Amino acid sequence: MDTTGSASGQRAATWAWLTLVVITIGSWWLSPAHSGGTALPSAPITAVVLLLAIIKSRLIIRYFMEVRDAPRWLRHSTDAWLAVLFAAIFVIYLI
Amino acid sequence: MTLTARPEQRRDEHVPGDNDMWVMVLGDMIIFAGYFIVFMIYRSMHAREFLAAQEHLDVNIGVVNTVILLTSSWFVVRAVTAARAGRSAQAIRLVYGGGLGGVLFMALKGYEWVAKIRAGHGNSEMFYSFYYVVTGVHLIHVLIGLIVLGTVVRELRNPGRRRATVVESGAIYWHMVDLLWVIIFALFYVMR
Amino acid sequence: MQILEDVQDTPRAGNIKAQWVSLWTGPVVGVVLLLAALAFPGFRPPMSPTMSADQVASFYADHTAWIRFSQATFNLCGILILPFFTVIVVQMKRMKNQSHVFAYCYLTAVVSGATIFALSNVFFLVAAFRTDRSPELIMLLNDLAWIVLIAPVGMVVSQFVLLALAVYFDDPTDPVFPRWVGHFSLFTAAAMVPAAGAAVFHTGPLAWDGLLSFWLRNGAFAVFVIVMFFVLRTALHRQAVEDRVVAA
Amino acid sequence: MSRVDDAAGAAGGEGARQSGRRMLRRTPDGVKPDVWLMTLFFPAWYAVFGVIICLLTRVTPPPRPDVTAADKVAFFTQHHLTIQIGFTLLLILLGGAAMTNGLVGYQMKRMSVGSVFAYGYIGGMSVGALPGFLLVTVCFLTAAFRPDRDPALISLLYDLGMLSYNGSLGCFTAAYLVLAVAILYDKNNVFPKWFSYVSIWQIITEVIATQMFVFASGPFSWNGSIAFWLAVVVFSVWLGALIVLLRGAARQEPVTAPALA
Repeated sequence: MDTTGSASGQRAATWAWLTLVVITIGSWWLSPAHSGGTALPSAPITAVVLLLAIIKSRLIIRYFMEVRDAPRWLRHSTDAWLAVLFAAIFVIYLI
Repeated sequence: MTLTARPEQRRDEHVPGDNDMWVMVLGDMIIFAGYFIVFMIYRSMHAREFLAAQEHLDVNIGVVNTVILLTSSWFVVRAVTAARAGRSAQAIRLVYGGGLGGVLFMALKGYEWVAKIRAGHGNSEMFYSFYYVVTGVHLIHVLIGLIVLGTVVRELRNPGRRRATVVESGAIYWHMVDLLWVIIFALFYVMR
Repeated sequence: MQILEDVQDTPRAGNIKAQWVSLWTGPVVGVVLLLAALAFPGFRPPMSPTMSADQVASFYADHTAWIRFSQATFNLCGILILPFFTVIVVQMKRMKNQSHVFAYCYLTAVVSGATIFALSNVFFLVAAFRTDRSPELIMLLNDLAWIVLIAPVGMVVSQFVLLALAVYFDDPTDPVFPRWVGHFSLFTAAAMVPAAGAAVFHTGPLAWDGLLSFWLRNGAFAVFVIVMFFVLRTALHRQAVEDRVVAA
Repeated sequence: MSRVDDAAGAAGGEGARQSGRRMLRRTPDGVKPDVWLMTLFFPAWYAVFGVIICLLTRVTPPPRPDVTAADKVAFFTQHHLTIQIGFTLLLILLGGAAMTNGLVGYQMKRMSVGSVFAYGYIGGMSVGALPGFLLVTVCFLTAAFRPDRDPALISLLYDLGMLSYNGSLGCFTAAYLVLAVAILYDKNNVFPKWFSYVSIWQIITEVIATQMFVFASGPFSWNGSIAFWLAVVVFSVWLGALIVLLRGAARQEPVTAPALA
């Protein structure tokens, strides 16, 4: 197996992990539990939360599951899953 | 995003793990998408009630659990790299690290459930009925994931086997557990 | 059956002996069940579905002891008929150049069928447990008991069909069972079918006390067990001779 | 099986195969006719079963759990005839469930892992036939038998029937579990590995179905979007895959393979 490729893949995965942790800790401030008992619905915050969730999901799929090196059908089907799911979530949220 | 792979880093396209595992993972992703969408439908029908219930979720535990699971996934990524490079002993240690993350996650989740039930948030509230079912099903996936990691360790221990596809397949399952949790975290803990 | 002295302790002799014992449980358990059936007041004649709730309740109040005795006997001994049917499974598995898929399907059906039978006497016994219950409830338990006892013929029907299929697919040059057993088995299956109507009809031959549902169904089943006892005895003897466990 | 049988099996085999052929002319070459017969029976039975439960007896899609006793009486009045026709048919055909499960058990016995999982599957499914199929049949027929019963009792039969039909979980969970494990350990490739994972989804849907004992309405009730409809989708995938895979497994087994011990 190509070890140098793996090493760089691992470095990319480590960056992905760092990004994921930073986003997660960042989401902490957005949560309704921090609103002092008066959380109000907020489409912008929800949009941001969902966007961050898409980024996190895609990082996990691409870098942890190594889909970025996978054949096209797999890359496209995982992306389609993300797109359909989050579009549905947001549309239902807005209705 | 700064993490796009440079073209020369791209190895030959290959399906990580085996196709059987991808049937499992993609199918499970679709099933969970079903849960999420049904959750959203009920949430939009009872938006205020759900938001009020959400405020009682302990986001600290949610964040810590997410970080635990992400870190355990990162261990497993490194385990796959080590296994590919033939460093089986290191790979086994890393898989154990990943498994430890899973155990910690389950323990914290159990604590969170008990705390919520003690605080009177039983499943008579619609939000919490979803919360218990979805996180419960996710917990079963964590448990299955721990069994999968166990088979990966067994594979790596046996010098005659150590097939890359088995290690990769196990890793992909474990990352799916992580992936689903990240979305649960966003929908149950953070969005409003 | 006299087992030859020099093979007395071999596994193949053990196999024959085990089947022999299981085969003989058939008539023994059969007699016990017949006595239980005769002791059950609700079979002399079979209780009518047209009885009113009060009539049913007073029936249970008047005959409590015999109902308890007979149905507890059914409860205790009903499933003891199972070893008899497992001999049929073992003989089906001796059929040559068959995959034995029928034997496994047959075994599945036997287990399910027996489980269903085991349920009915519990309803009878619960109805007789507190006869001061509201008559409506006693009638409900009585309906459930009778319907579960008579109507669910599916599992036994498929048993007989599977046995027939296995006989027809058997090697015609050296069959385990003679071919007429297949026809007989199909005939018995057909005799069972009308009893399913017991869950619908209150009067007539299809009601649970009727000619077809009660007498034909249970009669055909009893005849099948008796006939199969002799068929199995012959088949088992042939196996014993082939295996050189007994003298030819 | 005795030694004598094995010896005679090879000699008398052709005769049996011929008689089998006569039974089922259209068996593809190289496939055991008796196995093929059961393999064809499998989808046929589920088709009939589907017609019975969906069109005649109306238990799938399920009637609502959150209705009054009077509504339940009305349900039995409205569908009185079709319930009686459908469930009487099911009483006669119920054995088909045992035959289909026996076929799966047979294919599992061909796996390299030996018989233990096959017997586990047969055991789980045989027990499951009682709470899973029979109890609802008997409850609904008993309710339809005397429609003038106290509505509270009709309501009891309705709940008992629906909860046992949709909520008998353990027998099937056990069967799916041994099936999944058997496939993963099998080296004969009787079923592909992904089917094991599909069986694991089935277990998950059974876990979620526990909630239908808790909720009389909403997504987790016995007609709920998650506890019922998603589970039906997964079950359809499982069943459809099994129908196809059983054909493959039957074709894959050499016609000359010795019978299973």
